[in-house]
Amino acid sequence: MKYQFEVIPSKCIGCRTCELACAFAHAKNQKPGKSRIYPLAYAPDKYVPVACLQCDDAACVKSCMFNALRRNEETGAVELDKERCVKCGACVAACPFGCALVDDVHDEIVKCDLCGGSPACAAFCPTKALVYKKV
Amino acid sequence: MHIDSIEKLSQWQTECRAKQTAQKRKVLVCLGPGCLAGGSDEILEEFKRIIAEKKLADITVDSIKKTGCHGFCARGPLVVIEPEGIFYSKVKKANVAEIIETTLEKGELVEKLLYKDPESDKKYTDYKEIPFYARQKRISLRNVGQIDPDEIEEYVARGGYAALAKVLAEMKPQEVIDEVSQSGLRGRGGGGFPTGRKWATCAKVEADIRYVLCNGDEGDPGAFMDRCIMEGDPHSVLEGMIICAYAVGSREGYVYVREEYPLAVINMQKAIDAAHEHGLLGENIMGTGFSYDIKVSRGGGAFVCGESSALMRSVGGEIGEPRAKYVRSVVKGLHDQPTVLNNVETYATVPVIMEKGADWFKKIGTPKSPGTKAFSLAGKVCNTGLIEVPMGISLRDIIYDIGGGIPDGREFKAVQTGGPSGGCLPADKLDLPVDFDSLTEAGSMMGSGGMIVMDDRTCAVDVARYFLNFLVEESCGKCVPCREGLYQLHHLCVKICEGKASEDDLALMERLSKVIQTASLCGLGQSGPNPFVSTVRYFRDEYLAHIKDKKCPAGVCRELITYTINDKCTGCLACIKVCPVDAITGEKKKLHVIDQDACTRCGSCYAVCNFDAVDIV
Amino acid sequence: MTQQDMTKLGDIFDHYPADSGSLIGVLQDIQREFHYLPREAMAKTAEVLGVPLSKVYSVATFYNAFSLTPRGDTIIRVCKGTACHIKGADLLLDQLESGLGIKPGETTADLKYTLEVVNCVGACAMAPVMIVNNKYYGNVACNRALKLVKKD
Amino acid sequence: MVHITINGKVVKATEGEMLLTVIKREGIDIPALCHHEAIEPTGNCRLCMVEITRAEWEGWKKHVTSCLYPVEDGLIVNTHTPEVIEIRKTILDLQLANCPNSEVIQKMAEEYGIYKTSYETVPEGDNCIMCYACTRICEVLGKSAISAVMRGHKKVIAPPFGEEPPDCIGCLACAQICPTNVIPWTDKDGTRTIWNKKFDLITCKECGKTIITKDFADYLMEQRDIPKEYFELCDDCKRMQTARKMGEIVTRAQEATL
Repeated sequence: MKYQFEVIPSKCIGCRTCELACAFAHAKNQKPGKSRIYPLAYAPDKYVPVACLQCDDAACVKSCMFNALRRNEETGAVELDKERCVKCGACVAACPFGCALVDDVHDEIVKCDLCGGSPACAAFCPTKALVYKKV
Repeated sequence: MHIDSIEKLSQWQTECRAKQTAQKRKVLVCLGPGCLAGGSDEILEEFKRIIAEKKLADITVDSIKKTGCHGFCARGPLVVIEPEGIFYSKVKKANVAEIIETTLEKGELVEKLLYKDPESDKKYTDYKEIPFYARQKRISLRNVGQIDPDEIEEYVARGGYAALAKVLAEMKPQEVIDEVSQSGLRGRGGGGFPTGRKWATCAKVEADIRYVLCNGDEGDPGAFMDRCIMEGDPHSVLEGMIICAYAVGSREGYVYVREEYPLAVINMQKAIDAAHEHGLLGENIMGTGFSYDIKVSRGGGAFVCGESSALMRSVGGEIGEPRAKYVRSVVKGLHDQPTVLNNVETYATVPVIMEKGADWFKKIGTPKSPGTKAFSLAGKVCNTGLIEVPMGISLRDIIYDIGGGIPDGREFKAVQTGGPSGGCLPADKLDLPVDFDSLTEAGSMMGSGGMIVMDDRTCAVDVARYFLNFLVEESCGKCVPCREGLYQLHHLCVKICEGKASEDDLALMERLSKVIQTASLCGLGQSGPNPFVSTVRYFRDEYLAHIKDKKCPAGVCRELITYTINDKCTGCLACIKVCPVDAITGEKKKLHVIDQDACTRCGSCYAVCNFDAVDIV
Repeated sequence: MTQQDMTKLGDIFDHYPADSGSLIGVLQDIQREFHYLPREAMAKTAEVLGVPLSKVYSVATFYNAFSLTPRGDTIIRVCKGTACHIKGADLLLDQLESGLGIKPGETTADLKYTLEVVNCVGACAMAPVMIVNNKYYGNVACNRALKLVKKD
Repeated sequence: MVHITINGKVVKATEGEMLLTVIKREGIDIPALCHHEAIEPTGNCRLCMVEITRAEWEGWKKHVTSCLYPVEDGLIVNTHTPEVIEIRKTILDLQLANCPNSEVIQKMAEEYGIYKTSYETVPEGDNCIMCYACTRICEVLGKSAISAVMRGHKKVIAPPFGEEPPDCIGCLACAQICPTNVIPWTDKDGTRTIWNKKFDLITCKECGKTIITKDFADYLMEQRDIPKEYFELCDDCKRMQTARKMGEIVTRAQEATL
């Protein structure tokens, strides 16, 4: 894998810019999509952005009976092939980190795809709590 | 005898022939479907019973033979006495004792059972001289009606398996394919695809496993040639398949037989077992190292299974839904392996071509459709039955010379060929030569060989409705144009029959037909509108009579006719008894009356009246 | 199903390799043995051949050869092939329907008669044809139909 | 890599891929109801038919379903000839007679200028277009709980004997993939009902939100080796749990550096 997504919780201020960036980056027909990333408070005023970890042995990939989840070898992201997805919700149920989600607005299953190699969340994070870098 | 070498077969053949000639007298009782319906099974038993009792010098119970269809079903039950070939027709169980006494004991003829030509009043003794038989040339039916299908020795005595021996001993697989290609043999199942080319394509595909299948799913209503071959001469089919398997390099195959033909299933299986036993099928055939085995696969009764991809799925235990064939089954067929599928008649012809050569075969028939074709002649024709004629013979020759014309002095209207996928040809096409291309050009097709003659009491629209109804029921239901399109086409046709349609409906039907033909997935749908298209092409006036005048000129469509009783009525009560809805009233010896409100116009009264007292208006 | 029926079923399975390719053959044998496909037999077939029950049901309803309901002692089959059609098979049907009080595909309440229509039995030369418990009758006049049935 | 011509434009395609995939990739809009990437194409709906020819065919053309036709070099494809449009119109017209109440069909038909069917409405018609998407997806899933029953115009999609399908695990794949949304299902009071069969839904241990059916989870555990505890929480609560766990690590790390 050439790139890695790094999260630095100490820098996260819970401003939710990443959430907005993600939603707009995945907008369809001018409607923002459901964010794939969420800065969540683990203690008062302490935040950590939670997004897909692109696990090596990913439960979502294993759980998909229709082979709709596959790894993009270039970006390292586990991507959801919308043409193959039937929205059964197996991945949503199986991901131990809660990072496969149902987007009710667009009626589809969504998960972080690293925006094809230049994640919007990282680009917009004002404090650089999210970094997408070469390894 | 187990045949473990080529030489041993000819030795066996000599033995079989000797056995046959040792039987001085033989009685052949036809157990074809037509004769069976006349009770020929009882006739056979009666012969055996009396002969067993009588203990005659030159005939034993073993010489009473059951055979497959002899062909002249209209005159059944048929009994032939060999070696003279004395032909007794319309035999009843009660005649058996007389036949034995007169012919077998005294050597005289039972005059009343001889065939008398209705036109010339001439009586025939030898069936080969009867016009029905004289114009025929039998290749695929060469043994049908002549041998006991259960006796492999009778097949061998008549040269059976000699072609296979010749192929295995003298020819390379490619030479077999070349010979078949040379002969110009085209598939007898309907489409007329060159058999040699099919085999060559299959042989060329790189694969470890190849299948050779036989299509015995004769689903066309009105066709029974394949049934008669499978029942009457199963070994000829096996021999053809084994030759094909050798040519393309196959080790296993199936004969797919309709479950509606129980005797065909039994006889094919018996033939397979017998061929096994004698080393003609299975491992190391005739000691040549070549191995090929055949299993019987019973169809479940679905017309669509005559379509190659549906048949292959059915053999695999699935529902018979065709798949789109952008990759042909000869390349990727049964279990996705290269597969040759030919029909019964094609395989039965192959051994003869191998034996006598492509050049001999090509001399018969026409240049583009060489050879002969078997037909089942049925409907409104005098001599219904099973026939085989050289290609290129005219429809007129078949219907009038062989078929003896139309019964009851009525007029010929049309002949339906090719089953539901074919079409109706009118009187002005009677001189059309019967070959693959001419029939297709005229808007019908050869099909598997059903030929149904219609007289002026047959309604063209009703015939279209009949076939469309058949196809709606037999469509597998997978693709939209066939499932929904034929349903609507049938619905519109019913509307015409009921006098409820407009000319716009007719135009809609014509438009819809075109789309069904181009857009359907398999041959069933693609040819599905043909019954309508061909009848509207030749009998448009009749359609318009239903639409504009609300009349059925043939007096068939129930909604457009009424039955009335005229003063020829003798008051015999026959119609009253038969009327299923009790719509007829009257007393004995008094004029009967039909209550038009209760009458369903079924025509039963018309059918039973012996005095022409029922009119159709 | 009785123990005896289960034994019969077992005998049928013994004749075939236990795979999906045997499905139609097995069902045909069951149909022949029981004159219809009992539910338990279909379930057992699915289990033994390792085929989903839905596929067994799909095949059982696709082919004409199979019946899902018990049939009568006497099975009357009227041929509706082309030749029979133009020679008046409908008349035979009218007679049988009104005489037996059932429509094609139905069985009388006393399980005595089942009336069926078949596409073509290949005896076209003798049209119209009727088959009563595997006995063929050719050139059947409509007023004879019911008599032939009741004769058996 | 092969080259084919679609509506006059030369495009590149990969050998073996289906024509419809290439047509869609080129942004050409042709209807297809039975097509879905997760299932093998079968060509039931016939809407994706196109006209094909080749230079050496000397004007001879044929119509094929593009979902099933593998591309080959030199193929010349036309997606909107008058004949092709006539085919689509007729098919949509027929479907409209069969599914008069399906909004999906109505909309598609309107796009081809059909507002009312030319045919008589099929009395027993429901909105099922018999595309087999449901049975095919169920087969891919490995269950085959439902199938096409009967044949011809009487054909319906149904569970065995029209009763609760024993093999169904309530995953909803059939209902979700159905292009005309005719497979009804409900989730109510922790119970899912589909094909008249009732399933217990797993509810989130923390918030009570329903997740998937117990049978589906069991199937995933057995077939795909997913640990049971993964199914105990809903995605929201699992994310919260993730945040807390990450927080613990951060806190521990911070404490360590202090």
